[in-house]
Amino acid sequence: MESGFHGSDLDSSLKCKLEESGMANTHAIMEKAVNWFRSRSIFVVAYGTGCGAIEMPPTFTSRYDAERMGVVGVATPRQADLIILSGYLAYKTLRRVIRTYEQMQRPKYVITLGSCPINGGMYWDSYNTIKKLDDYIPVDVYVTGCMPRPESVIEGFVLLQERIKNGEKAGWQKYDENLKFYKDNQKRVLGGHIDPSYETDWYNLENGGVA
Amino acid sequence: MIFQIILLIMLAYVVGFIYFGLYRNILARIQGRYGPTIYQSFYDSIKLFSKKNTVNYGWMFYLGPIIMATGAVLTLILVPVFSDSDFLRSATSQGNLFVLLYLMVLGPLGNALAVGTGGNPFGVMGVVRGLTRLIGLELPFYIAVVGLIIAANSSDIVHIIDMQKTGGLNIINHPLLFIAAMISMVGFFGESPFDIPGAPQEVYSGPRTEFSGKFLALLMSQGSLFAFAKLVLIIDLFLGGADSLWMLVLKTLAIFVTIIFIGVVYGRYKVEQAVDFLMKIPTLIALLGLARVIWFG
Amino acid sequence: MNSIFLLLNILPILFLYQFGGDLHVSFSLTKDFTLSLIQTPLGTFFAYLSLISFLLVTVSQKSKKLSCNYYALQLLLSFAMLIIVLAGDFITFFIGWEIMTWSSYFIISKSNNIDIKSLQKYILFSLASAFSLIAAIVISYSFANSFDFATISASFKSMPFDIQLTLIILFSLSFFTKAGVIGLHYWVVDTYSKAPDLFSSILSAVMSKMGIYGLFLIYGNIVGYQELKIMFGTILNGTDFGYTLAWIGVATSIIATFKAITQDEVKRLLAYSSIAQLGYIIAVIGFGTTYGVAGALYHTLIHTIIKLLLFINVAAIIAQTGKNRFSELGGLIYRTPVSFVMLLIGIIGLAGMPPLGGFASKFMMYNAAINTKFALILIGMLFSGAASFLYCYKLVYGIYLGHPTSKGLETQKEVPLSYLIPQIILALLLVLTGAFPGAFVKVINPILTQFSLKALPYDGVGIMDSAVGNFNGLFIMSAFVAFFVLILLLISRIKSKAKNNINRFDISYCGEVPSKDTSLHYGFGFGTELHRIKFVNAILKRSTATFYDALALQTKRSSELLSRMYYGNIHNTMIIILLFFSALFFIGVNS
Amino acid sequence: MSLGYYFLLPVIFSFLTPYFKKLGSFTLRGSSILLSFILFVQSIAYTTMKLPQISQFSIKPPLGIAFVLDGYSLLFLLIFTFSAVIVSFYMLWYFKVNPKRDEARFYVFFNMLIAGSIGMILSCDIFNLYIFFEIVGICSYTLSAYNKDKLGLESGIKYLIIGSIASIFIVFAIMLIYLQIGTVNLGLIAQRFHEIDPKISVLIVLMLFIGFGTKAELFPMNFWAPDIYQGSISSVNGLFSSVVAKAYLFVFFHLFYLFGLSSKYMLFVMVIGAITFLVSEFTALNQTNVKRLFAYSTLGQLGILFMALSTNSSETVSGALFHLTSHSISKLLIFLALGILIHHLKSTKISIFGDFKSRFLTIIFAIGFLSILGIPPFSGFVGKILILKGFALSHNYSAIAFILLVSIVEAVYFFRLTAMMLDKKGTKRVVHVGFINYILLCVLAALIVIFGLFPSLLIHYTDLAANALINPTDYLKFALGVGL
Repeated sequence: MESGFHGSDLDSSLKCKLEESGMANTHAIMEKAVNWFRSRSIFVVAYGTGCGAIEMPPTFTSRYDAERMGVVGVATPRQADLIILSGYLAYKTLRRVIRTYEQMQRPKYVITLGSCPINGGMYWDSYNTIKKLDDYIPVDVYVTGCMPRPESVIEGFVLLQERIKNGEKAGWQKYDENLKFYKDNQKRVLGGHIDPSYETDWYNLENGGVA
Repeated sequence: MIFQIILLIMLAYVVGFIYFGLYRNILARIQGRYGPTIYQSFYDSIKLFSKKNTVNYGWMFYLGPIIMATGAVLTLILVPVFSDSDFLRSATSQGNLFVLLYLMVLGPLGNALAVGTGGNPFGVMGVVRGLTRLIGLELPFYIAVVGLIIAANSSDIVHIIDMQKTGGLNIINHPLLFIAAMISMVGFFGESPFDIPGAPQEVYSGPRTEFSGKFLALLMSQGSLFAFAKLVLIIDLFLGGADSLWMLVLKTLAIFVTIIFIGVVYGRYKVEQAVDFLMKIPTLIALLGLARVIWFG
Repeated sequence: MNSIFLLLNILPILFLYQFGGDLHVSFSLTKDFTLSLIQTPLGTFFAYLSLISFLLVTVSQKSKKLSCNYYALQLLLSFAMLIIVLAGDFITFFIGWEIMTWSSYFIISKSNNIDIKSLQKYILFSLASAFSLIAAIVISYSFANSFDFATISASFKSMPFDIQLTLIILFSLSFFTKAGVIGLHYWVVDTYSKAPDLFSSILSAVMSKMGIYGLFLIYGNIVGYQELKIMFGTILNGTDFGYTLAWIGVATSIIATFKAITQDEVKRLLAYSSIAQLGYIIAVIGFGTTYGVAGALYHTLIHTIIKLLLFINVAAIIAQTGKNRFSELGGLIYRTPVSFVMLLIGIIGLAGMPPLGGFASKFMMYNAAINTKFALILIGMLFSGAASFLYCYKLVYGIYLGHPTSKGLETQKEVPLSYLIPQIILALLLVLTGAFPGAFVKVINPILTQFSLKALPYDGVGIMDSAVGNFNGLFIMSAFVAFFVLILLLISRIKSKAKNNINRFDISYCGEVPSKDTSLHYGFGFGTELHRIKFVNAILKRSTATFYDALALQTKRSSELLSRMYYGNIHNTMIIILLFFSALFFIGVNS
Repeated sequence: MSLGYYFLLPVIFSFLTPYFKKLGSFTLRGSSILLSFILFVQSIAYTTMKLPQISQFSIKPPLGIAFVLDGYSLLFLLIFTFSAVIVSFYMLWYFKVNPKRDEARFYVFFNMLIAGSIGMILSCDIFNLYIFFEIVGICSYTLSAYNKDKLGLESGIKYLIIGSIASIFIVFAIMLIYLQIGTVNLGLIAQRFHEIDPKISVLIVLMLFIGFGTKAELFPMNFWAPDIYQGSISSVNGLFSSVVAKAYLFVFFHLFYLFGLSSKYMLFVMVIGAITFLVSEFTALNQTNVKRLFAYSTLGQLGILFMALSTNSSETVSGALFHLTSHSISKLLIFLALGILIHHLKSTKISIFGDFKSRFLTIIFAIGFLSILGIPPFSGFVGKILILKGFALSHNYSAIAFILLVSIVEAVYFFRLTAMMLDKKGTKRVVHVGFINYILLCVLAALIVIFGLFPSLLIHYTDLAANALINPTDYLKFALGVGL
C-alpha cells in the first residue's frame, strides 16, 4: 500500500538501497514500529471551538486520564500531532483553526466533537458557522454526540490510534494531495476577510508560496 | 575512554528517560490518575524523531538545540559516576566543579540564541524568565557549592568524594548546604514552584514554543541526559557518590523522588516572587551553612 | 591616512620588541625631576596590551573617514599610555597620565553625539583622579625626597601609619576613578556611550586598564603585597586590605551588572558591563596571593580582548545602521552573519563560559578567593556572573535576533571588512586563550616574580593548574567541538524535512498571523521586570547621579552666593576695606 | 646701560608721543615696539651679568636715590618687558582693526605704565616706590577708561577711588616709618624695622598690607577688580593681569621679606591667599561675562601665589615664581586671543566661545587653559608641582589638599569653555586671526610648551629670584651702599 511509505522517516534513496539489498522487509517492519510509536504518543492541541470544550478537561484529568494512552496536551501547534475541534466553528474561528492546523507538523490528525462539524448541527442555517468541516480541513475522526461524553472522546482516540497503527491514509495526506480543493473552499467562505498571508503555503515556499 | 563515554551517554539516556517516565507516573498517582507507561518518554522521543517535517528558522535555530545537547553531554562526561572505580569516570580529571557550574548554563544560553532566532516573542519571554530566575536559583546553589569547595579546599569533584569517605557524608556534615542546594535543584529540574520559564498557560510553553520534530526530540533527550548528570552531581557532592550501579540508582532515585515530591505540592511562583524567595530563605540557610564551614570546620 | 598611522602604531611595538625588556632611559627635566623609563615585566605586559589594541582599532578605523588630528591625538594617547606603563618615576607617570587625560578628552569631543555635560563629567572626574594622584605623589615625595618608584618603595616602610594609609587611599581613589569603581563611575557610562564609537573600545579596553596598572603599581611595586599584609593584618587566609578591596570590587560588579541589564542603549550596556568586569579585577587585585595577581592579570587580558571585540562589533553595526538602541535594532543575524558570530564569541567570553578564554580568567580569580577562604567574595563574583548572562543575552538578542524593529534593517549588508578583520583576530585570540589557558602562565610568572610572589605551576599549554583543582582547556575545547559536530551529524542524518522558513510572521501565535504593526521584538526591553524584585530594585532605583547632581547644584548655589559680593558697588567695597583694616588693627594691636 | 634708563626711556618716549604722532602712526607704533624691544633685550643682557646691579643717582645710598636689580627683580623685569613687547606688537593689529581709536593716548599711558611698574620693582627707597606706585596707578586708571563708554568710564572712576584709598594707607605707612626710623631707604628700614615699637609696627604692616593688598587684589579688598577688567580692552586686561598685579605682588613680598616679618604674618597672608583663591574660583563659576570670568581666574591664581610666596621656603617660593611667570604668559595669551574673539563677535558673553570657528584659536585657548590648570606638559604644571612639592616638604598637607580641591572648581569653568569651543552644534562664525597675532600667539604658546618641556631654562632664574627674595643680604648690601 502506498500510504505505508508515507510514514517513513527514511529518504527515498535509502529506501531504494534497502529494496535493492532485499531489505524492504526490514523497512516495512521499521515502518510498522514507527507507526506503533506514533500511535502510542499523541500530543494534542485542544481547540475549544464550541460547547464541547467542556468535555475535554475531564478527558485529560484524573477521572478519565487520557495520558495513560499516551495522549498529552501541549500548548503550541508546533509540537502537536492532533488537534481536537470541539463543536461548531464560526467563520472567524475557522480562520484560526486553519492557521493552527497548517502550523502543525506532519503527520497530523484532526478529531472533531459533536455533530456541528459534521453537518452544521443545530446551526445548520446559521449565517456565520460552517456546515461541513471536512470541506475546509480534513477530519480524521468524528466523535458524535451533542455533546460526546469523555468515554466517546476516548473511543475516538482509540480509533485514531488504531488507524495510525495500521498505517492507514490520514487526513493530512488528503490535504496535501487536494490542497487546491481545500484552499478554494476556504477562500469561498472566508472571502476577502482572510489574512493577507493566508494564501501562503508556508511549507512550500519554494513553489512560489501560493496554494 | 571513548567507549566509556558512549556507554555513559547510553546509560544516562536510558536512566534519564526511565526516571522521567517514573516522574510522570508518580505525578499521576498523586493526582489520582493511572498515568502513562514508564516508557512513555521513549515513545514520545521516537515519535518526535520520526516526524515528517520540522520548522526551522535558519542555521542558528538549527544549532541551538545542538549546542544545548553538547553542553549536556559535556556536563555528563565531567561528572564522576562511580566513586571507587575508574569505570565511567571518563573525562572527570579534565575539569572541575567550576567548569561544571558554567557548563550547566552554557547549553541553555545556546538554546536561548535559537529561541531568539525563532522570533517568537513567547519563546523569548520564556528565556528572559529563565535567565531572571537563574539569578535567584544560582545564589543558594553557588553558596552551597562554595561551602563544599572551601570545606574540601578543592574544586575537584573526585577529591570531594574522597573527602566524604573519611570524613563522613556531606549531607550529615553540612545539612544546611544540602537543603539549600536541594531547593535550587527543584528549580534546575524545572519543578514547581520554580517552573516559570516554560509555563504553557502563561508564555505558550516558553522557549520550546517553536521547536518541533527532531529538535524537540533532541531537547527532550538532552534533558534526560542533563537530569541524570545533575542527579549524579548532587550525590557526588553530598552523598559520597555511588560505588555500585544499584547504589547509584538508589541514591539518584532518592534525590529525584524528593525533588518530585517537593515539586508536585506547590503552585507556580511569579518570577519576581521566585527570585525574592530564593534570595531570602534558601540563601539564608546556605549562608548559615557556609558560616559553619568557615568558622567551625 | 589610515595606513600611515597604522605604520606609526606598529613602530612602538617593534621598538618595544627591539629592546626586549632592557629599556632604561632617563632624561633630566630639572635638577629635582628626572624623567625615566624602565621596562618591567608588568609594564611590558600592559604596553603590549595597549599597543596591540591601538593597532587593531586603527585597522577598524579604515572605513571611517577620520581627520589627521584624530589620528594624531590617538597616537599621542597611545604614546601617553606607553609612558605610563614604562615610567620609572612618578613625575613621568603623572605626565603620561595627564597627557592621556587631555588627549582622550579632545578625541571624545570629536564625537557627533557628545554634549557639554558629558564632556565635563569626563574631564572633571579625570582631573579629580589626577589631582588625587598628584597629592599622593607629593606626599610620598615629602618622605622619600624622590619621585623614583624604587626610592619611594624603599622609604614607604618608614612612613607613619596614617601617612601610609592616606597614600594608599589617595592612590586607590585615583585609579578607582579611572577603572570606574561604583560611586566613582558617574563619568564612565556617559563617556563610553557618547564617545566616538570606535574610540569607546579604547576607553573601555585600554584606558580603564591604566587604572588597573596603577593599582598593580601601588599595591605590588610601591607598597608591596608583603608590606600590605604587615600593615593591615589578616582575616581568614587573606589580608584585611584584600578583603576590603574585594568587597569594593564585588559590589561594583554586582551593581553594575544589574544596571547594565536595564540599559536600552547598546554602548551604555557595554559600559556598565565594563565597570562590572573591572570590578572582578579590583576584587582580586588586593589579595596579594599568586592566584589573585594572576587572576587579575589574566582577566585584564581577557577583558581587553572581549571589550575590543564587542565595541568594534557594535561600532560597526551602529555605523552600518545608524541605530544605537536595542529598541531600534534586531533581526540582523541573517543580514550580518559574520558580525553575529563574532559578537556571539564575544559574549560567550564575557559570560565566562568554559570553552573560551573568559572561563580561564574567572577560574583563576575564583581560585584566588578559595585560597584565601573569602567565600562571600567568591559567591558575589559567581552571582554577578550569573546575572551577567542576562545582559549578555540582551546584547545578542537586541541586535541580532528577534525581529527587525525599524525600516532598513531587513536590507542591511554585512559590515565592511576593516571592521571584521580585527574582530576575527580577537575572536581567534579568545578561542586560543580558551584552548591553551596554560600558555599565559609563562607571561604571568615574570610579573609574579617582580612582586616576589610564588610562580604558577606549569603543566602544559592546555592545562590551567592550581592547588585547588585544574582543568584542561584543550580537552574541553576539543570535546566541545567533537560532540557538537557529532550531534550535528546525527541530527542532520534524520531526514525530517527541515525547511528554512524564515518568514518573520510565520510563528506560532495562537492561531493569529501577526502583522507588521505587531510588536514581536520582545527582548529589547527586558530588565524592566527586574524592578519587581525587591533586592534588585533597591540597586536599580539608586543612582550616584543624585549625589553628584546635588553636589553640582550646591556648588552652583554657593557660587551664586559668593558672586553677590562682587556686584560692583564701590561704596561698599570702600567700607569693607575700612572695616577689614579696623578689624585687623584691633586684633593686631591687642595680640 | 644704567638701570635708570628703564624708567627714563619710556618716560621720555611718553613725553615725545605727541611729536611722534605728528610723524605718523607708523613712527609711533614702530618706536613703541622698538622701545619695548630695547628694554627687553637689555633685560636679557642682565641675565648674563653678576647680580645685584645698582645704579645710583648723584648721591650714594642710603642717602641718595638708587635702583637695585637683584635676582628677584630680574625675573619680574623680564616678565614686564616681555609683556610690553608682546602687547606693543599686538596693538599694531588692534589699531589696524580699530582705526579710529586714539593711539597716542594709549601709547603715552602704556609706556608710562611699563616705566612705573619697572620703577616699582627696581626702586630701593620706599618713597620713590610710592611715586612709581602712583604713576602706575594713574596710568591704570586712564588705561582702564580707554574705552570711553559707560563701562570704561565706570571702571576708570572705580579704579581711581580704590587706588586713592590704597595710596592713603601707603602714605600713612611711609609716614609712620619715616617718623619711627627717620629714613626712606629700604635697606635701612629693613635693618631697623625690629626696633620699632611693636604696636606701631603692627600698624605699619597692616597699612602696607591693606594698601598693597588692595592693589594686588587680595580677598576682602578685591571687589572692584572684576569691574575694572570688564570695562577695559583686552590688551589692557592682559597688562593688568601679567604686569600690574604682578608688580604690586612683587612689592608686597619684597617688603614682607625685607622687614623679616614673623611667621604669624606669614600664616595670615597664606590664609588670606587661600580665601582669595577659594572665593574667586567659586565666583568665577557663575560668570556669564568672559572678561569677568578671566578676571576671577586671575584673582584665584594670585591667591595661590600669595599662599605659596608666604611660605619662606626657597623651594616653594621658587615654584611660586615659576607659576607666576607661567601664569603671566598664559593670561597674556588668553587675553590677547580673547581680544581677537571679542573684536570679531562683538560680544563679551561667555557664549562667544561656542560661536567661533577657528582651529588655531581653539588650540591656543586650550593650551592656555591647560597651562593655567597645571596640566603637563605645559609650563603651569611645573609651577604647580613645584609649589605642591614645596608644601609637601614643609608637611603642609592641608594646603596641598586645598589647592587641589579648588583647582577642580577652576577646571569646571575652564573646561566648560573648552567644551563650548569643541562643541560642533550651532552656527559658527569663522574668525581670522591675522598674521601678527598668529605669530604672537604662537610665540606665547611655544613658550608655554617649552617651559613645560624644559623647565630648567626658567628654573634657574626662579631659583635665583627665590634666594634673592628670602635672603636679601646681597640686596641690603647694595641698598645700603656698602658694596660700592
